[in-house]
Amino acid sequence: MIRIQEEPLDLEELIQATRNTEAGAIVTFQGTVRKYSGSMEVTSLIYESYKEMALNVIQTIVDEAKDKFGVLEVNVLHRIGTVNIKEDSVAISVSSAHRKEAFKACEYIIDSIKEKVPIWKKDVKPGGEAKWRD
Amino acid sequence: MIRIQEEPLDLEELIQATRNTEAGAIVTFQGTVRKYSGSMEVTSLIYESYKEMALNVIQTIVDEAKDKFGVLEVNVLHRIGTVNIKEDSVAISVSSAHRKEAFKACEYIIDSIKEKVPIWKKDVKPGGEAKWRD
Amino acid sequence: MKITVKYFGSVKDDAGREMEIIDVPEGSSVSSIIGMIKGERSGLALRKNPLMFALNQNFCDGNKILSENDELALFPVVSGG
Amino acid sequence: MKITVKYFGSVKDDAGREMEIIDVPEGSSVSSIIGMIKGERSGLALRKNPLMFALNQNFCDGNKILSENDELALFPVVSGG
Repeated sequence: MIRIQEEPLDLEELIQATRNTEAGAIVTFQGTVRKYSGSMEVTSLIYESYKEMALNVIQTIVDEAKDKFGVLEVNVLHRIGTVNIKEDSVAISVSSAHRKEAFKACEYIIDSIKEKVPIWKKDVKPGGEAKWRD
Repeated sequence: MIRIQEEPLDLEELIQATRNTEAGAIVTFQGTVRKYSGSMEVTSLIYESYKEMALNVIQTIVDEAKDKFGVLEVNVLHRIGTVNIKEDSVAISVSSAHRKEAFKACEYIIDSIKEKVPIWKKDVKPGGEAKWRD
Repeated sequence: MKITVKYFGSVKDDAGREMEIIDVPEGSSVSSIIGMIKGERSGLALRKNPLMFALNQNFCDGNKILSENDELALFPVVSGG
Repeated sequence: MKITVKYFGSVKDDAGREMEIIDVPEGSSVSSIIGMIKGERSGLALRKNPLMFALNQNFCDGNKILSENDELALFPVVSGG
Protein backbone atom coordinates (compact mmCIF):
# COMPACT_ATOMS: atom_id res chain seq x y z
CA MET A 1 0.00 0.00 0.00
CA ILE A 2 1.07 3.55 -0.72
CA ARG A 3 -1.18 6.20 0.80
CA ILE A 4 -1.19 9.94 1.43
CA GLN A 5 -3.85 10.78 4.00
CA GLU A 6 -5.09 13.34 6.52
CA GLU A 7 -5.96 10.70 9.12
CA PRO A 8 -3.38 9.56 11.70
CA LEU A 9 -1.25 6.69 10.38
CA ASP A 10 -2.27 3.19 11.45
CA LEU A 11 1.01 1.43 12.27
CA GLU A 12 -0.71 -1.83 13.13
CA GLU A 13 -2.29 -2.04 9.68
CA LEU A 14 0.97 -1.00 8.00
CA ILE A 15 3.01 -3.70 9.74
CA GLN A 16 0.37 -6.40 9.22
CA ALA A 17 0.45 -5.70 5.50
CA THR A 18 4.25 -6.07 5.54
CA ARG A 19 4.32 -9.55 7.11
CA ASN A 20 5.28 -12.37 4.76
CA THR A 21 5.80 -16.08 5.42
CA GLU A 22 9.25 -15.84 3.82
CA ALA A 23 10.32 -12.80 5.86
CA GLY A 24 12.74 -13.10 8.76
CA ALA A 25 12.88 -9.35 9.31
CA ILE A 26 10.64 -6.30 9.24
CA VAL A 27 12.14 -2.82 9.55
CA THR A 28 9.78 0.11 10.07
CA PHE A 29 10.67 3.80 9.99
CA GLN A 30 8.42 6.50 11.42
CA GLY A 31 9.13 10.16 10.92
CA THR A 32 7.75 11.88 14.01
CA VAL A 33 7.18 15.56 14.71
CA ARG A 34 9.70 16.84 17.25
CA LYS A 35 9.25 19.96 19.30
CA TYR A 36 12.16 21.72 17.65
CA SER A 37 12.70 22.87 14.10
CA GLY A 38 16.40 23.60 14.30
CA SER A 39 16.57 25.64 17.53
CA MET A 40 13.04 27.01 17.21
CA GLU A 41 10.16 25.53 19.18
CA VAL A 42 7.11 24.30 17.25
CA THR A 43 3.73 22.93 18.35
CA SER A 44 2.89 21.09 15.14
CA LEU A 45 3.71 20.88 11.45
CA ILE A 46 1.33 21.33 8.53
CA TYR A 47 2.07 19.16 5.50
CA GLU A 48 0.88 19.83 1.97
CA SER A 49 1.34 17.52 -1.02
CA TYR A 50 1.06 17.51 -4.78
CA LYS A 51 -0.76 14.29 -4.23
CA GLU A 52 -0.95 12.58 -7.66
CA MET A 53 2.72 13.28 -8.35
CA ALA A 54 3.78 12.36 -4.80
CA LEU A 55 2.08 8.95 -5.10
CA ASN A 56 3.85 8.34 -8.44
CA VAL A 57 7.24 9.33 -7.06
CA ILE A 58 6.83 7.15 -3.96
CA GLN A 59 5.82 4.21 -6.18
CA THR A 60 8.98 4.70 -8.25
CA ILE A 61 11.13 4.80 -5.11
CA VAL A 62 9.48 1.63 -3.78
CA ASP A 63 10.05 -0.17 -7.09
CA GLU A 64 13.71 0.91 -7.09
CA ALA A 65 14.16 -0.33 -3.52
CA LYS A 66 12.59 -3.73 -4.29
CA ASP A 67 14.84 -4.05 -7.30
CA LYS A 68 18.01 -2.90 -5.58
CA PHE A 69 17.67 -4.82 -2.30
CA GLY A 70 15.42 -7.78 -3.18
CA VAL A 71 13.03 -7.12 -0.31
CA LEU A 72 9.61 -8.79 -0.03
CA GLU A 73 6.95 -6.25 0.98
CA VAL A 74 7.11 -2.46 1.15
CA ASN A 75 4.34 -0.22 2.45
CA VAL A 76 4.37 3.55 2.81
CA LEU A 77 1.98 5.97 4.51
CA HIS A 78 2.45 9.77 4.48
CA ARG A 79 0.25 12.12 6.41
CA ILE A 80 -0.77 15.62 5.26
CA GLY A 81 -2.52 18.42 7.11
CA THR A 82 -1.73 19.18 10.74
CA VAL A 83 0.56 16.70 12.53
CA ASN A 84 1.18 17.30 16.23
CA ILE A 85 4.32 16.66 18.27
CA LYS A 86 5.01 12.91 18.79
CA GLU A 87 2.69 11.97 15.93
CA ASP A 88 3.87 10.28 12.72
CA SER A 89 4.21 12.24 9.49
CA VAL A 90 5.50 9.26 7.51
CA ALA A 91 5.78 5.51 8.10
CA ILE A 92 7.62 2.98 5.94
CA SER A 93 7.65 -0.75 6.59
CA VAL A 94 9.83 -3.26 4.74
CA SER A 95 10.14 -7.03 5.06
CA SER A 96 12.91 -9.26 3.76
CA ALA A 97 14.28 -12.76 4.24
CA HIS A 98 17.30 -11.42 6.14
CA ARG A 99 17.67 -8.25 8.13
CA LYS A 100 20.49 -6.37 6.34
CA GLU A 101 18.38 -5.82 3.22
CA ALA A 102 15.35 -4.59 5.16
CA PHE A 103 17.46 -1.99 7.01
CA LYS A 104 19.13 -0.81 3.80
CA ALA A 105 15.91 -0.63 1.79
CA CYS A 106 14.04 1.21 4.55
CA GLU A 107 16.79 3.81 4.89
CA TYR A 108 17.04 4.18 1.11
CA ILE A 109 13.29 4.82 0.89
CA ILE A 110 13.14 7.52 3.58
CA ASP A 111 16.28 9.21 2.18
CA SER A 112 14.69 9.23 -1.29
CA ILE A 113 11.32 10.45 -0.03
CA LYS A 114 12.99 13.42 1.66
CA GLU A 115 14.86 14.23 -1.52
CA LYS A 116 12.25 13.67 -4.25
CA VAL A 117 8.63 13.54 -3.12
CA PRO A 118 6.63 16.77 -3.66
CA ILE A 119 5.47 17.34 -0.10
CA TRP A 120 6.17 20.50 1.88
CA LYS A 121 5.87 21.50 5.50
CA LYS A 122 5.04 24.53 7.57
CA ASP A 123 6.33 24.99 11.12
CA VAL A 124 3.59 26.13 13.51
CA LYS A 125 5.06 28.20 16.36
CA PRO A 126 3.63 28.37 19.91
CA GLY A 127 1.85 31.66 19.09
CA GLY A 128 0.06 29.98 16.18
CA GLU A 129 2.08 31.62 13.41
CA ALA A 130 2.90 29.19 10.59
CA LYS A 131 5.92 29.48 8.33
CA TRP A 132 6.94 27.37 5.33
CA ARG A 133 10.17 25.49 5.75
CA ASP A 134 11.80 26.13 2.36
CA MET B 1 11.19 -1.56 28.74
CA ILE B 2 13.11 -4.78 28.33
CA ARG B 3 10.96 -7.90 28.50
CA ILE B 4 11.24 -11.61 27.78
CA GLN B 5 7.77 -13.12 27.58
CA GLU B 6 5.68 -16.05 26.33
CA GLU B 7 2.83 -13.80 25.14
CA PRO B 8 2.78 -12.39 21.59
CA LEU B 9 4.67 -9.09 21.37
CA ASP B 10 2.56 -5.93 21.48
CA LEU B 11 4.09 -3.65 18.84
CA GLU B 12 1.66 -0.84 19.55
CA GLU B 13 2.74 -0.68 23.20
CA LEU B 14 6.41 -0.97 22.22
CA ILE B 15 6.25 1.93 19.77
CA GLN B 16 4.16 4.13 22.09
CA ALA B 17 6.82 3.71 24.76
CA THR B 18 9.48 4.78 22.25
CA ARG B 19 7.85 8.08 21.28
CA ASN B 20 9.58 11.20 22.59
CA THR B 21 8.84 14.89 22.04
CA GLU B 22 12.45 15.40 20.93
CA ALA B 23 12.43 12.49 18.47
CA GLY B 24 12.21 13.03 14.74
CA ALA B 25 12.65 9.34 13.96
CA ILE B 26 11.63 5.95 15.28
CA VAL B 27 13.17 2.79 13.81
CA THR B 28 11.66 -0.56 14.76
CA PHE B 29 13.05 -4.00 13.99
CA GLN B 30 10.97 -7.16 14.20
CA GLY B 31 12.50 -10.59 13.86
CA THR B 32 9.76 -12.76 12.34
CA VAL B 33 9.58 -16.53 11.93
CA ARG B 34 9.96 -17.50 8.29
CA LYS B 35 8.85 -20.80 6.84
CA TYR B 36 12.40 -21.86 6.02
CA SER B 37 15.35 -22.64 8.22
CA GLY B 38 18.05 -22.65 5.57
CA SER B 39 16.40 -24.86 2.91
CA MET B 40 14.30 -26.86 5.40
CA GLU B 41 10.63 -26.07 5.93
CA VAL B 42 9.47 -25.29 9.47
CA THR B 43 6.04 -24.65 10.97
CA SER B 44 7.21 -22.77 14.08
CA LEU B 45 10.21 -22.15 16.31
CA ILE B 46 10.50 -22.83 20.01
CA TYR B 47 12.64 -20.35 21.95
CA GLU B 48 14.24 -20.97 25.32
CA SER B 49 16.12 -18.41 27.41
CA TYR B 50 18.40 -18.17 30.41
CA LYS B 51 16.10 -15.39 31.44
CA GLU B 52 17.92 -13.51 34.24
CA MET B 53 21.17 -13.44 32.27
CA ALA B 54 19.41 -12.61 28.98
CA LEU B 55 17.75 -9.57 30.57
CA ASN B 56 21.12 -8.39 31.94
CA VAL B 57 22.86 -8.83 28.59
CA ILE B 58 20.10 -7.00 26.71
CA GLN B 59 20.29 -4.14 29.25
CA THR B 60 24.06 -3.89 28.67
CA ILE B 61 23.54 -3.82 24.89
CA VAL B 62 20.87 -1.11 25.21
CA ASP B 63 23.16 1.00 27.42
CA GLU B 64 26.00 0.62 24.93
CA ALA B 65 23.73 1.66 22.05
CA LYS B 66 22.48 4.75 23.91
CA ASP B 67 26.05 5.70 24.68
CA LYS B 68 27.42 5.04 21.23
CA PHE B 69 24.65 6.62 19.14
CA GLY B 70 23.05 9.16 21.49
CA VAL B 71 19.53 7.87 20.89
CA LEU B 72 16.56 8.85 23.06
CA GLU B 73 14.42 5.79 23.88
CA VAL B 74 15.14 2.11 23.38
CA ASN B 75 12.68 -0.71 24.09
CA VAL B 76 13.17 -4.43 23.52
CA LEU B 77 10.76 -7.36 23.66
CA HIS B 78 11.83 -10.99 23.12
CA ARG B 79 9.40 -13.84 22.96
CA ILE B 80 10.08 -17.38 24.26
CA GLY B 81 8.10 -20.60 23.84
CA THR B 82 6.42 -21.43 20.53
CA VAL B 83 6.44 -18.71 17.87
CA ASN B 84 4.54 -19.45 14.66
CA ILE B 85 5.35 -18.38 11.11
CA LYS B 86 4.81 -14.63 10.51
CA GLU B 87 4.84 -13.94 14.26
CA ASP B 88 7.51 -11.82 15.98
CA SER B 89 10.26 -13.43 18.03
CA VAL B 90 11.95 -10.14 18.86
CA ALA B 91 11.06 -6.46 18.51
CA ILE B 92 13.36 -3.47 19.08
CA SER B 93 12.25 0.13 18.84
CA VAL B 94 14.60 3.13 18.95
CA SER B 95 13.90 6.86 18.78
CA SER B 96 16.36 9.66 18.08
CA ALA B 97 16.40 13.31 17.07
CA HIS B 98 17.57 12.41 13.56
CA ARG B 99 17.13 9.22 11.60
CA LYS B 100 20.69 8.05 10.93
CA GLU B 101 21.34 7.33 14.62
CA ALA B 102 18.08 5.42 15.09
CA PHE B 103 18.87 3.14 12.12
CA LYS B 104 22.42 2.53 13.32
CA ALA B 105 21.45 1.90 16.94
CA CYS B 106 18.61 -0.45 16.00
CA GLU B 107 20.87 -2.52 13.74
CA TYR B 108 23.61 -2.56 16.38
CA ILE B 109 21.16 -3.87 18.98
CA ILE B 110 19.77 -6.73 16.88
CA ASP B 111 23.29 -7.70 15.72
CA SER B 112 24.44 -7.76 19.36
CA ILE B 113 21.37 -9.68 20.57
CA LYS B 114 22.02 -12.40 17.99
CA GLU B 115 25.63 -12.61 19.07
CA LYS B 116 25.45 -12.35 22.86
CA VAL B 117 22.05 -12.98 24.44
CA PRO B 118 21.56 -16.47 25.95
CA ILE B 119 18.47 -17.51 24.02
CA TRP B 120 18.26 -20.63 21.85
CA LYS B 121 15.84 -21.93 19.27
CA LYS B 122 14.42 -25.21 18.06
CA ASP B 123 13.10 -25.67 14.53
CA VAL B 124 9.74 -27.46 14.47
CA LYS B 125 9.30 -29.42 11.22
CA PRO B 126 5.95 -30.10 9.50
CA GLY B 127 5.82 -33.61 11.05
CA GLY B 128 6.12 -32.10 14.53
CA GLU B 129 9.73 -33.12 15.15
CA ALA B 130 11.74 -30.38 16.88
CA LYS B 131 15.48 -29.95 16.55
CA TRP B 132 17.82 -27.49 18.28
CA ARG B 133 19.54 -25.07 15.96
CA ASP B 134 23.10 -25.16 17.33
CA MET C 1 -3.19 26.51 -26.51
CA LYS C 2 -4.22 26.07 -22.90
CA ILE C 3 -2.18 24.57 -20.08
CA THR C 4 -2.92 24.20 -16.37
CA VAL C 5 -0.46 25.64 -13.87
CA LYS C 6 -0.50 24.46 -10.25
CA TYR C 7 1.35 26.11 -7.35
CA PHE C 8 2.35 24.49 -4.07
CA GLY C 9 3.85 25.38 -0.69
CA SER C 10 5.39 28.83 -0.38
CA VAL C 11 5.26 29.16 -4.17
CA LYS C 12 1.47 29.14 -3.92
CA ASP C 13 1.70 32.08 -1.49
CA ASP C 14 4.17 33.88 -3.79
CA ALA C 15 1.89 33.33 -6.79
CA GLY C 16 -1.21 34.31 -4.85
CA ARG C 17 -3.14 31.33 -6.27
CA GLU C 18 -3.39 27.56 -6.21
CA MET C 19 -3.91 27.00 -9.91
CA GLU C 20 -4.84 28.69 -13.14
CA ILE C 21 -5.40 27.83 -16.77
CA ILE C 22 -3.30 29.98 -19.08
CA ASP C 23 -2.92 30.44 -22.81
CA VAL C 24 0.57 29.85 -24.18
CA PRO C 25 2.02 29.94 -27.70
CA GLU C 26 2.48 26.54 -29.43
CA GLY C 27 6.10 25.38 -29.19
CA SER C 28 6.77 27.10 -25.86
CA SER C 29 9.32 25.49 -23.56
CA VAL C 30 8.74 24.97 -19.87
CA SER C 31 11.45 27.51 -19.01
CA SER C 32 10.02 30.20 -21.28
CA ILE C 33 6.57 29.83 -19.72
CA ILE C 34 8.00 29.95 -16.20
CA GLY C 35 9.75 33.17 -17.28
CA MET C 36 6.45 34.54 -18.61
CA ILE C 37 4.62 33.66 -15.38
CA LYS C 38 7.33 35.34 -13.30
CA GLY C 39 6.92 38.46 -15.46
CA GLU C 40 3.25 38.60 -14.48
CA ARG C 41 3.58 37.69 -10.79
CA SER C 42 6.03 39.88 -8.93
CA GLY C 43 5.77 37.62 -5.85
CA LEU C 44 7.35 34.85 -7.89
CA ALA C 45 9.87 37.13 -9.59
CA LEU C 46 11.07 38.38 -6.17
CA ARG C 47 11.25 34.89 -4.66
CA LYS C 48 14.71 34.18 -3.23
CA ASN C 49 14.36 30.48 -2.49
CA PRO C 50 14.69 27.98 -5.33
CA LEU C 51 11.74 27.26 -7.60
CA MET C 52 11.26 23.69 -8.82
CA PHE C 53 8.89 22.45 -11.50
CA ALA C 54 7.29 19.32 -12.88
CA LEU C 55 5.37 18.58 -16.06
CA ASN C 56 2.44 16.17 -15.94
CA GLN C 57 3.57 14.96 -12.53
CA ASN C 58 7.14 14.21 -13.51
CA PHE C 59 10.32 16.16 -12.98
CA CYS C 60 11.52 17.37 -16.40
CA ASP C 61 14.07 19.47 -18.20
CA GLY C 62 13.38 23.18 -18.71
CA ASN C 63 13.83 22.74 -22.49
CA LYS C 64 10.84 20.41 -22.70
CA ILE C 65 8.20 21.72 -25.18
CA LEU C 66 4.65 22.07 -23.83
CA SER C 67 1.56 20.45 -25.36
CA GLU C 68 -2.13 21.33 -25.13
CA ASN C 69 -3.65 20.48 -21.71
CA ASP C 70 -0.29 19.90 -20.05
CA GLU C 71 -0.13 20.29 -16.27
CA LEU C 72 2.82 22.40 -15.18
CA ALA C 73 3.53 22.51 -11.43
CA LEU C 74 5.73 25.07 -9.65
CA PHE C 75 6.88 24.45 -6.10
CA PRO C 76 9.67 24.85 -3.53
CA VAL C 77 12.44 22.35 -2.87
CA VAL C 78 10.60 19.32 -1.49
CA SER C 79 10.62 18.59 2.25
CA GLY C 80 8.56 15.42 2.71
CA GLY C 81 9.07 12.91 5.46
CA MET D 1 31.43 -26.22 48.78
CA LYS D 2 28.19 -26.24 46.80
CA ILE D 3 27.50 -24.58 43.46
CA THR D 4 24.44 -24.62 41.22
CA VAL D 5 24.82 -25.75 37.61
CA LYS D 6 22.18 -24.86 35.02
CA TYR D 7 21.91 -26.35 31.53
CA PHE D 8 20.16 -24.82 28.53
CA GLY D 9 19.18 -25.67 24.95
CA SER D 10 20.76 -28.79 23.46
CA VAL D 11 23.24 -28.86 26.36
CA LYS D 12 20.30 -29.55 28.66
CA ASP D 13 19.41 -32.58 26.51
CA ASP D 14 23.06 -33.72 26.46
CA ALA D 15 23.29 -33.37 30.25
CA GLY D 16 19.93 -35.04 30.79
CA ARG D 17 18.93 -32.40 33.33
CA GLU D 18 18.00 -28.74 33.71
CA MET D 19 19.96 -28.01 36.85
CA GLU D 20 21.76 -29.61 39.76
CA ILE D 21 23.59 -28.61 42.90
CA ILE D 22 27.04 -30.15 43.07
CA ASP D 23 29.87 -30.28 45.57
CA VAL D 24 33.20 -28.94 44.32
CA PRO D 25 36.60 -28.52 45.98
CA GLU D 26 37.45 -25.00 47.22
CA GLY D 27 39.68 -23.18 44.72
CA SER D 28 38.28 -24.99 41.66
CA SER D 29 38.34 -23.10 38.39
CA VAL D 30 35.34 -22.97 36.05
CA SER D 31 37.23 -25.02 33.44
CA SER D 32 38.21 -27.74 35.89
CA ILE D 33 34.60 -28.12 37.04
CA ILE D 34 33.32 -28.25 33.46
CA GLY D 35 35.90 -31.00 32.87
CA MET D 36 34.65 -32.83 35.95
CA ILE D 37 31.01 -32.56 34.83
CA LYS D 38 31.92 -33.87 31.36
CA GLY D 39 33.64 -36.83 33.02
CA GLU D 40 30.35 -37.73 34.72
CA ARG D 41 27.98 -37.05 31.81
CA SER D 42 28.92 -38.87 28.64
CA GLY D 43 26.29 -36.93 26.66
CA LEU D 44 28.26 -33.77 27.35
CA ALA D 45 31.64 -35.41 26.79
CA LEU D 46 30.49 -36.66 23.35
CA ARG D 47 28.97 -33.33 22.36
CA LYS D 48 30.39 -32.09 19.05
CA ASN D 49 28.96 -28.58 18.99
CA PRO D 50 30.62 -25.86 21.07
CA LEU D 51 29.84 -25.53 24.75
CA MET D 52 29.61 -22.03 26.23
CA PHE D 53 29.45 -21.06 29.89
CA ALA D 54 28.61 -18.19 32.19
CA LEU D 55 29.20 -17.60 35.90
CA ASN D 56 26.54 -15.79 37.92
CA GLN D 57 24.88 -14.65 34.71
CA ASN D 58 27.99 -13.17 33.14
CA PHE D 59 30.30 -14.53 30.49
CA CYS D 60 33.66 -15.25 32.17
CA ASP D 61 37.09 -16.70 31.67
CA GLY D 62 37.62 -20.44 32.26
CA ASN D 63 40.35 -19.66 34.79
CA LYS D 64 37.91 -17.91 37.10
CA ILE D 65 37.86 -19.48 40.59
CA LEU D 66 34.47 -20.59 41.90
CA SER D 67 32.94 -19.48 45.20
CA GLU D 68 30.29 -21.04 47.42
CA ASN D 69 26.76 -20.75 45.94
CA ASP D 70 27.98 -19.65 42.52
CA GLU D 71 25.66 -20.28 39.57
CA LEU D 72 27.47 -21.88 36.65
CA ALA D 73 25.53 -22.13 33.39
CA LEU D 74 26.41 -24.35 30.42
CA PHE D 75 24.78 -23.79 27.06
CA PRO D 76 25.19 -23.86 23.26
CA VAL D 77 26.29 -20.94 21.11
CA VAL D 78 23.48 -18.40 21.50
CA SER D 79 20.89 -17.94 18.75
CA GLY D 80 18.49 -15.26 19.99
CA GLY D 81 16.55 -12.92 17.76
